[in-house]
Amino acid sequence: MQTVTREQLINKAVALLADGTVKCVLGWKKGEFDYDVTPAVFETEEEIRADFVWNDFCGANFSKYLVAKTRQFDGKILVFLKPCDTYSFNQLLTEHRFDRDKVYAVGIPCAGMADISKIKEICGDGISSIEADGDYLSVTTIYDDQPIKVEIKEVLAERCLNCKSKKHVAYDELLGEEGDVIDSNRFDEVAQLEAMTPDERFAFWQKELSRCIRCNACRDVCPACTCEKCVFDNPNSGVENKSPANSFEEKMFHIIRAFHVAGRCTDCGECSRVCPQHIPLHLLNRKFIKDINEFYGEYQAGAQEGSRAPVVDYTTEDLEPGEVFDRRDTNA
Amino acid sequence: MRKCSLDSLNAIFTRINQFAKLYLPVNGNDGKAAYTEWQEGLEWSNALNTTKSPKDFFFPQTEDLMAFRTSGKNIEIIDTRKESEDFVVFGVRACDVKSFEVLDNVFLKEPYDSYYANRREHGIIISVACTRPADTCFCKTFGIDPAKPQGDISVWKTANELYWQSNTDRGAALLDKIADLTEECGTEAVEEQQQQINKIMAKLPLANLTTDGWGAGKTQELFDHPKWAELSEACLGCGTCTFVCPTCQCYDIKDFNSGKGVIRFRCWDSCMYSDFTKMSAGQPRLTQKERFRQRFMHKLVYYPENNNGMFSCVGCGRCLAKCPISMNIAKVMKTIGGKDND
Amino acid sequence: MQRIGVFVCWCGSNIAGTVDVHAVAEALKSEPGVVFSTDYQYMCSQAGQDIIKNAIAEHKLTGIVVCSCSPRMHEATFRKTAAAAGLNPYMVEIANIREQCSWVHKDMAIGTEKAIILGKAAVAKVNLNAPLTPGQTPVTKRALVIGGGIAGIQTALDIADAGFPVDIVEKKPTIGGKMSQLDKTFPTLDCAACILTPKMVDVAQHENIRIFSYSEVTDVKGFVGNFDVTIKKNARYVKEDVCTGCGLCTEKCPMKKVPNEFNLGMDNRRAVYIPFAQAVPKVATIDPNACNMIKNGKCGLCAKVCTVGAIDYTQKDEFIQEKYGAIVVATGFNPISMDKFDEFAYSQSKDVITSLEFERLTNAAGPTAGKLLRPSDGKHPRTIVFVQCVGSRCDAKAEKGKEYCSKICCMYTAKHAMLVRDKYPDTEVYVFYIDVRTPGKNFDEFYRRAVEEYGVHYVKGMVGKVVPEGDVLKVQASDLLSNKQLHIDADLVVLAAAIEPDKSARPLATMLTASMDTNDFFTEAHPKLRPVESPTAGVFLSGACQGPKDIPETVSQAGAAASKVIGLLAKDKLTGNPCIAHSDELMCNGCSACEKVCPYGAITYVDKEFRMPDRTTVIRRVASVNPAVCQGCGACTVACPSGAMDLRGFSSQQIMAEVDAICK
Amino acid sequence: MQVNGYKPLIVAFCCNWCSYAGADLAGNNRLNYPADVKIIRVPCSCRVNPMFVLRAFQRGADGVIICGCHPGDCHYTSGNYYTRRRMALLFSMLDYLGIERERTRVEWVSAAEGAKFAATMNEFTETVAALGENKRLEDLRCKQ
Repeated sequence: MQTVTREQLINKAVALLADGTVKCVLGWKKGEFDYDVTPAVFETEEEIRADFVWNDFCGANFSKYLVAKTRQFDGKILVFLKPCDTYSFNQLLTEHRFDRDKVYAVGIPCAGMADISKIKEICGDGISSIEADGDYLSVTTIYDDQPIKVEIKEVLAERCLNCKSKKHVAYDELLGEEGDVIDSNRFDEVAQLEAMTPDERFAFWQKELSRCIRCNACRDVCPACTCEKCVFDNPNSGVENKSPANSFEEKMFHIIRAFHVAGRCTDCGECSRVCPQHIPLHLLNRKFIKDINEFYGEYQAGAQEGSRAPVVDYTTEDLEPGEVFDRRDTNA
Repeated sequence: MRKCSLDSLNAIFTRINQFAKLYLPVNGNDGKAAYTEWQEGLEWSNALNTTKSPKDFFFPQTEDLMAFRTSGKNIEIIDTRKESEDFVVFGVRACDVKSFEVLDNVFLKEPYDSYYANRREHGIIISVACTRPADTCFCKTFGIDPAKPQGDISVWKTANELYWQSNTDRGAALLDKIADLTEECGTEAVEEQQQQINKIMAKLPLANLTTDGWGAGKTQELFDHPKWAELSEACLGCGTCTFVCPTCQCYDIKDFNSGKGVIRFRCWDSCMYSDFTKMSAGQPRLTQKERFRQRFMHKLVYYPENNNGMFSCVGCGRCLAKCPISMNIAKVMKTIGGKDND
Repeated sequence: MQRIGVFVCWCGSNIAGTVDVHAVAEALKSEPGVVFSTDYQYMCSQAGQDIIKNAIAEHKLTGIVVCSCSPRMHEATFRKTAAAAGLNPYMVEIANIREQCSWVHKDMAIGTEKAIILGKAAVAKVNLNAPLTPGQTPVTKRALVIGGGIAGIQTALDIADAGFPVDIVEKKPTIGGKMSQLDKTFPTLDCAACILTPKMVDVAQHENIRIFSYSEVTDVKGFVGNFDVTIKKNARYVKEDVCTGCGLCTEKCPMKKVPNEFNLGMDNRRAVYIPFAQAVPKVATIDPNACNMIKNGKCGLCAKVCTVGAIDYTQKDEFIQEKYGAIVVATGFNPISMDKFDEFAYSQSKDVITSLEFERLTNAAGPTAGKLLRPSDGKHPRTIVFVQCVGSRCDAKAEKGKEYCSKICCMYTAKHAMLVRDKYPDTEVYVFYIDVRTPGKNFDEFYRRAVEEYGVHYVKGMVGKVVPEGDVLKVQASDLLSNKQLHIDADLVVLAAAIEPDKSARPLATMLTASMDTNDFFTEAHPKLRPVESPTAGVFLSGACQGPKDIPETVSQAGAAASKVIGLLAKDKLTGNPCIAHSDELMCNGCSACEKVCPYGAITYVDKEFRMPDRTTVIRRVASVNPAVCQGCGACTVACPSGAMDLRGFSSQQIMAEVDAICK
Repeated sequence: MQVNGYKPLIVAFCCNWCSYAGADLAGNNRLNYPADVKIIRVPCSCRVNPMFVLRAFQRGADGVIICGCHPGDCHYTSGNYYTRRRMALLFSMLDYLGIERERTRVEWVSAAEGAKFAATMNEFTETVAALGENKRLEDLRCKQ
């Protein structure tokens, strides 16, 4: 259950608009159904009172929008940030991607976000409404007479099941209670893959990545992918490519994308959330995070503004590329 | 009309597979349905829709057009077209069947697309009625009846049986080939199901969505509508909506230099991309608002203008389910279209 | 589209012996862009270069590929050839078909096939080359010499004599280095002090030379012609410009038991000291680790006795920033530690000493005033055993000592043996050796005199063990020539310890971005052709920091380094390397990844106004590369995710074109 | 080098200052290694972008080796330290995707180590030849 209410957020937004602290508000807007929440910019109290929502489907991470929106608007933007969003926020600041002075960040606690596809697996298609009910969601469908009770923790998004932190690492103001960094099991799945044979791993990824349709949703939603122009879109880069023409191109895109965000990826999980083909893309990014932690010491991108990512750093005692495997083989 | 028991489905698939490749929705390792080449042991998915539409069969995401083999300074042109053999696509929903008509209007008119046509000629479509439409479905808005899906053969699935009806000669010929595995039957069960479906359709959240305010001749009125900016505000500019869409038909032609030669291929393009239709003078649609507008104006205004009022949306609901920021054609139609939508 | 000429060199039979050069020229003719292709016996010869020049003119070539020896050999040559014919020199690419093809493959068919592929890669690259123009930077006309031993002194004097200002940074309180500790020098047996100290005085008095003694280099930034150096002047607690070097304080200081490092700890000095009588600068230094006043605030005697008020207990380390055009490394050597050579009982007996300690024992200014006395009991040694190659020419697997020959030990040991026999004819002198190496003018004659005239016993063989027993040292050794075990009761054992680069060299190399070999000797730009230059432009090498060498060799190298420096400082402007990084501002998003990996600090950020596609303007932070500072390593190009950063001459497209051509 | 009639293709990226010179020295000393090894000169090993490595595999390479100065000896001070991190991560990722780890390697070869260069190339080519053709990162379009 979300601990701050929609009303609290609305009141905060309205107050900050009214006293002139901010020019506009980046928030979640209600959709056609109860679960299709859209990020939106609100400029008036009226709009906010009518359409602003805060529920278990407000997964979208607004940090990346700040890059464009701070350029677009004069004056401050109010942005609501869940704990995981604040890591992206810091990382973008580290990379000088927006002007901190143009943002008023309000941290809000998050109890985890629901994954609608998991709800549909339980309740089937044909959902006509979803209402929060304590730790449960009450799901009404056109096929069932009675609403179906679904425990929220059963339908949490993958990234929320493996939540790394309930603590906000950046904000101007905090609503509700501050949480802690969590000792999550987020690397377990990576470790499981590592424990497989190379043939099994190859088969696993071949199958997963073969579904890629190169819609670029993973990249375009990624708060670390803020290049003015992606190398895969740039005809002069030599690697431009628009389609997953074959298994090489599929791998090339995802390996290079993961490499480009290595040390910068905060593990916000947006890539996997938005993938229309349910490819577990976070497992690529998390592999780099796990390796970085193991090879070069614990590092959480975005935990601290201005920190130096391990890929742009070194020590004279670093392990050799060949030792990577010796090390894992002896650990295994 | 003919019927068979669901138990005999495996035998029928085996039979079809003897004379043509058979594709049907099968649940993949992500638990989601995708069209898969049939082989013994695979099971037809109950899922309403596949993530990727069956337009792939006729208009694949990547398709080689020709190749040039280079050796030193010499170039040889190679025809990469392959004679297609007949194939059968089973389990296509009414909306997706309709999408082929939308694509036909584009590819089979002049300039005639022989690549597409070739595939279309060899593809036999077996559609299936939707007994459990989803909240995201709105095919009715475009006059599609999910209880009466078209295609070469229509199929209705009941608790224990499958009912077959051919709509074309090709369909009839195929039914002949499995005649010994099916039996002649009446239409009562199917009619009953159709009524059921119609009842469900009326209960869908988008049951009342209409195309009011959209259609041919609306360009002037809608082009500068003030709501475009707001609607496109959060658009990431990814290609998800266009790539899962069964009717999106834009493509880019690219050259791949393999070192030994050049392969000229086409691949899906998306009007959401900043390099879409980019020319030497630049990109005609400079901002995401304009690119976003293009997609919906095309589907709901320009296409109908060129195709006797036919819309190029079939209400399959894929974009509603897949858009990373949950912006979609239903929201656009309601916000900008006629007041009846409220 | 380029118009490319291909020139395949036979290199006599060096290439043509294993590569069918006609076939290579023929095959490359049909590559895209190639309009001319030929082969010739010696492309680097005048006639060969003329072929290139004529072809450039005749075929209006826009780029050339020379299939020849390594670009490290003749890239510069062919660039000059191209330039002479009016072609931009960076439109030249070399396909290395000698060192990396004909010399490593024996089969003609294989060699030819590979040569063609390497040629194709070079053609593919040159198709993407663009003319490059090097930038120019001014030269700071001042040199820095790091190290004030004989190498540094000679280099500084030569540069200063040519009219350029020079600073010497010496970490010890005085310049002079190891040579100032020596007694006589081989093979002439003239006294080291007699020839060194006048040079030290010259340095002190030279109007173009400044000495920073008791100082260290702590930071080096910049690049050839424009180094920014930070020098840390350690607090010596004595005002250098006030002290007259009278030495009164050094006599009155009550702290008498400080080991005297100048005499290698064989006697003591005071807490305030002047290392030796001829020190330059001749000023006192207070050892803060020994001085009671500095440690506990009690004493202050030296300040009381100093007649000029030079003592300053509050002095702090001082940091000096200076600009230099060139830097000479002359950090010298040290004998290795004898810790790992317990078999010689160095740590057990005072009478087992190193050769440098022996130098001090025989030096008139040393702890015994030049009398050869045993350190343990002050008696005259009657039997002396010299052991050569202690720690030199060791097996790598032994994990002690050095693999290399320390070069100077044979000669100084002969000198020591000869001097002992000369002064004390009643002394038996044994020298144990693996080989006696005496290549040098008058060196072998010198050694033979030691054997033939002075009766030194040279024994081929190694000493296995030295065991102190009572007041004798039991030496067990083998005589390899007579194949006998020897047992000698010696009074003194002298170990010719291997020499190694000074410990300060490694951190200095890092600061200078100069490369070192595995033994921490500085690497030359070329072992034969550029022996006094480091691969890092503007950094030069003088003396033993580059490898073991004796005084005459050091002095000649010092002079050579000086002449290179003079050549550099004589230029008003330097022409840079145009193969450097550059950032595409339209692609750059100002994330700072490139700046973080740049070893030279060549990347800065500027806020620039950009017109956006929607015709609005935004101000964006973008990277900017300083072309004078960038050295072209390319670290930034990979750190940059957007590909905004690329490297001229080695662009991503060029490298990928090479990959493609090779993998065809 | 041939194993069962199959000749591997090895792309070696060599830094200009150490490894390329080391390769030259191998030539000077007439030390043999297979002609399957093709060297691409880069200013520093840190110039090698992971994209180049994948590109080589795409275009038909069976093994990719990156050679640079020994750690601490980089002509540019720190370039090879970045190479070391980047390639450790890249190779680990390739392995994670099930691509044979033996196909990629980083080796430090100084200008003085001609013998090491030749030995490394002999050994690497042998290893790659034993693996057979690169199938897992191939692009069939480049093999037609």
